[in-house]
Amino acid sequence: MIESILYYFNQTEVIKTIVTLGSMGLFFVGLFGLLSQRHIIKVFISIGIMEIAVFIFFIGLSFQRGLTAPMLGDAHTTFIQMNDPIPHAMILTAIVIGMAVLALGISFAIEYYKLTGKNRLDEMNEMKN
Amino acid sequence: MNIKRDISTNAISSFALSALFVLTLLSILLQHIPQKLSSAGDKLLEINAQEGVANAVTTVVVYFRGFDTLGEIAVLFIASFGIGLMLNFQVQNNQNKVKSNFMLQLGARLLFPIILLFGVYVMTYGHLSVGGGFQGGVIIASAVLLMLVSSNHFQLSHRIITLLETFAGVSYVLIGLIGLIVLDSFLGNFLPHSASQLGLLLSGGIVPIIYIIIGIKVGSEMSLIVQNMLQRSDND
Amino acid sequence: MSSIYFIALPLLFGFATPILAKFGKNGIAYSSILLQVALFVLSLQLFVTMDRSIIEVIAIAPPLGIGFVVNSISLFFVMLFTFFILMASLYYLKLRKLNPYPNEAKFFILINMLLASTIGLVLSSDIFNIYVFFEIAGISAYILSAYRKTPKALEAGLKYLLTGAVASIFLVFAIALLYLHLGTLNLALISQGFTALDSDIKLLISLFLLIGFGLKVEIFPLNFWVTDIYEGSDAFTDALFSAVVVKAYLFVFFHLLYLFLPNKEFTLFLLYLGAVSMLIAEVIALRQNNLKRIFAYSSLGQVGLLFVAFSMQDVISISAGLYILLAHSLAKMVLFLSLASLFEHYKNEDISLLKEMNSPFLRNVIIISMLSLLGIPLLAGFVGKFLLLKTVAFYGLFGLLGLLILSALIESIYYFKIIGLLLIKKETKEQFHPSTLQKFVLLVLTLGVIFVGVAPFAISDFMATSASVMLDTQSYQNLLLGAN
Amino acid sequence: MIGVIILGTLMALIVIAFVAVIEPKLPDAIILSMGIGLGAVVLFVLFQAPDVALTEAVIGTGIGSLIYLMALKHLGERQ
Repeated sequence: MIESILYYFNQTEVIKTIVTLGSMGLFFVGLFGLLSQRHIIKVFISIGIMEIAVFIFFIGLSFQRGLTAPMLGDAHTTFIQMNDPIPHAMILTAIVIGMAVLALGISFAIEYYKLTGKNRLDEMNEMKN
Repeated sequence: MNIKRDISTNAISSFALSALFVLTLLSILLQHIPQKLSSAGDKLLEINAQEGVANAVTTVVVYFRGFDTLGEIAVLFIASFGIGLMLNFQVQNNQNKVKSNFMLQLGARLLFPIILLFGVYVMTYGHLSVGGGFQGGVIIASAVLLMLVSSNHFQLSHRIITLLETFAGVSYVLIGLIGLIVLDSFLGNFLPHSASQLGLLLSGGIVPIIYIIIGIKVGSEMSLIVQNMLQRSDND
Repeated sequence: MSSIYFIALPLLFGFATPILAKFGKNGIAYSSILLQVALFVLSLQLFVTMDRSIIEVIAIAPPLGIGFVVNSISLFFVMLFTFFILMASLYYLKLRKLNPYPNEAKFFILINMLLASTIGLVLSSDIFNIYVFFEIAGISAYILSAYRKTPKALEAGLKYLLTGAVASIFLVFAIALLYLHLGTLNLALISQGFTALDSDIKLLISLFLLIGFGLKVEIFPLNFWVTDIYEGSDAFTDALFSAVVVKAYLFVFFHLLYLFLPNKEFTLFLLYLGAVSMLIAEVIALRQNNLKRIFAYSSLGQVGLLFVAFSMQDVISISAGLYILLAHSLAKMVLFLSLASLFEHYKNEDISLLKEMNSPFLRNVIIISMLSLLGIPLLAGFVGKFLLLKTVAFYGLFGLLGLLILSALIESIYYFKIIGLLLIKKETKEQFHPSTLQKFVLLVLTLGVIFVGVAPFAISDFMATSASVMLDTQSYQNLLLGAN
Repeated sequence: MIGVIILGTLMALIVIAFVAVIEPKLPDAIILSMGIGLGAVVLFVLFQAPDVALTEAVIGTGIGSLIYLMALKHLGERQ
């Protein structure tokens, strides 16, 4: 019984369905947070959740069961039967860029708070109308 | 009472909106789950051995798609000085800083060289195993963070960091330009490299050199970000 | 000469600036100008010597690696961006005497990064590379708009950054879907494989690209934040945003759209989106009092017009779009740069400034560029608008024609209001004269407006070639894939 | 086996993320968001992407949490 359940979940198709459902669930949570939360830290957390959801979606769907990580090791001496390295490289780039943008945004928010004492998006109304 | 009802209507409407959006998304995505197809990455894996780099992700990041990485370095560079510009850094007086106790200082001082060594290891072995310049650079920055938090007098020399940063950035672009002149392709691998060197520390031509340069750049910029964030004066 | 220098040299300059800054501020300013002059000359030289489209290889050949495509349309934008950034830097040389940016070396780094990234966006033929340049241009723009560190500027920067972060998530999502379904990042291969995809996925990818780029190119309904950013930032930065950054994003969006178009209905949707966007922007602009805000709404209107022009997918309408783009960039550059001087001198950003100011030269260039934006004959704006309306009428889209004419009428109401205010007899006798260099820059730009208006046939061949190159996706694919 | 672990991790991630988003106390929300990063690291390891996992652990979770904590220190806990 348990073995058949485990076997069912190990099929590549089922794993891909799970990843799609799960990452989109995470994306939903991030989007909900972005629309409903107004505190600046919460907004950044929500954006981070959306980002991570897209990363998991991409890496998870490009993953093939039975293939190894794209690097040589003790057991693998040729570049065959390996996972696609391009998604890994892309997500690596995207993670670093996302962090840079987050740090910059937080530094804007800190300076803005020091000047005006506002830390919520709906309070920001320095402009007219 | 009124405000509370406003918040909950807002929450419900945004919940419904995002649920609608994501359900539409799911209904399309679940019908079209991508199948395994021969992608550009597989072709890159086939020619990867020629570069003599054991970690295929490193080859892709530093060489095949090296231009993206140059752009990424530029993003970090801009973000780092943008943060420096925003939280304009002043050497603050240490009066209102909590004095950390002896054990913390001793532990931090003991751990600092070990973390530093680990960072350098991750950086230099990026072409052979997991890791590389980005990860190694950030590990070095975390060692700096430990010292900044624990020690009362530790202060990064602004001049040395600037020098390192400039050196790394300029030499990255210059290596690319040498490739343009020698091989007629920007960032071309002009140093000797072959499949027979696979797994050696000195292998892969320009790949490990560029990854170490990236490590220096990322390490110095992350350290600056960390220092700026920690030492933003609280008084105003 | 290679087109890589357009990216490599500004990056090199940017990376080296922290050390160069030790030798003094003027050195940085002049060497930055020198670099931009060199790049502009290089782009002219490329333009003169170019006889066919070429491809530049980076690291390895295109289907697997990244390549730059140099053809007449991308070269048009390269020349445009280097020219405008050079003009802005020259103008800033005098502006900094009055009110320099703090920590000036960093300001010059940002200008050069903006140059490198917008050129990279236009030249690159790899979709992930486009994402990286998208982010560099974005981050430079966020910092530029928050540079003054006043509450307004910081709020503008923060809003810009938040929308930009959301835009980049959707862009990464679109790229991930493209890679998962087609297994490639190369634009030519994506373009070939895209037609075979299921229509739902095609629509989803195009929608994500529209959200990602739409948040950047200021199209309705994703432009709710734009005017705040124009108001919060300096007028000088607004000139760069309006003339360079938005134009780069706009070109890349339509370049991608032509290469992988989901279906005919999507372009029709974009067509009406553009027209509605223009109408709404012009209606709201009527009620504004802040000058930067008024011109921001006018920029939104022009972006709507450009959407209409580029969505038609016809050689004449695309060349009309290129004329509008050129005329709008020239005019907005003149407007925002002269406003930057006026704001510094009179310390007033309201519409009442126009009554107060007394500067014949600035008044004249402002009036000329506004008349050009309106589409008065013999000025640059007329050519594009005329060609566009002709094409719309040719295709029998009379509803669209009505919308465009209605918004042009509304636009003329507030433009003539502003021109009327400018022509009032001034009370103050004391005249404000910008410096010679500033006059020179504004004069060059205004002469550009007049030249394009009087002699559009001088560049019409080039515009038509560019438009047909932009529309001809087949030869783009052949160029990219044949190189291997 | 791997399928069940992925399923469990994703479900836990969604719950943690939801709590992190609606949690009114900011310090708790930040700690939970670090948990999301760690869960993503586990998933990346399962997906045979060790490089991405290391990057997410070091950059996303490490420096990211530092930035959030600094934001908390300067922006105040008032919701």
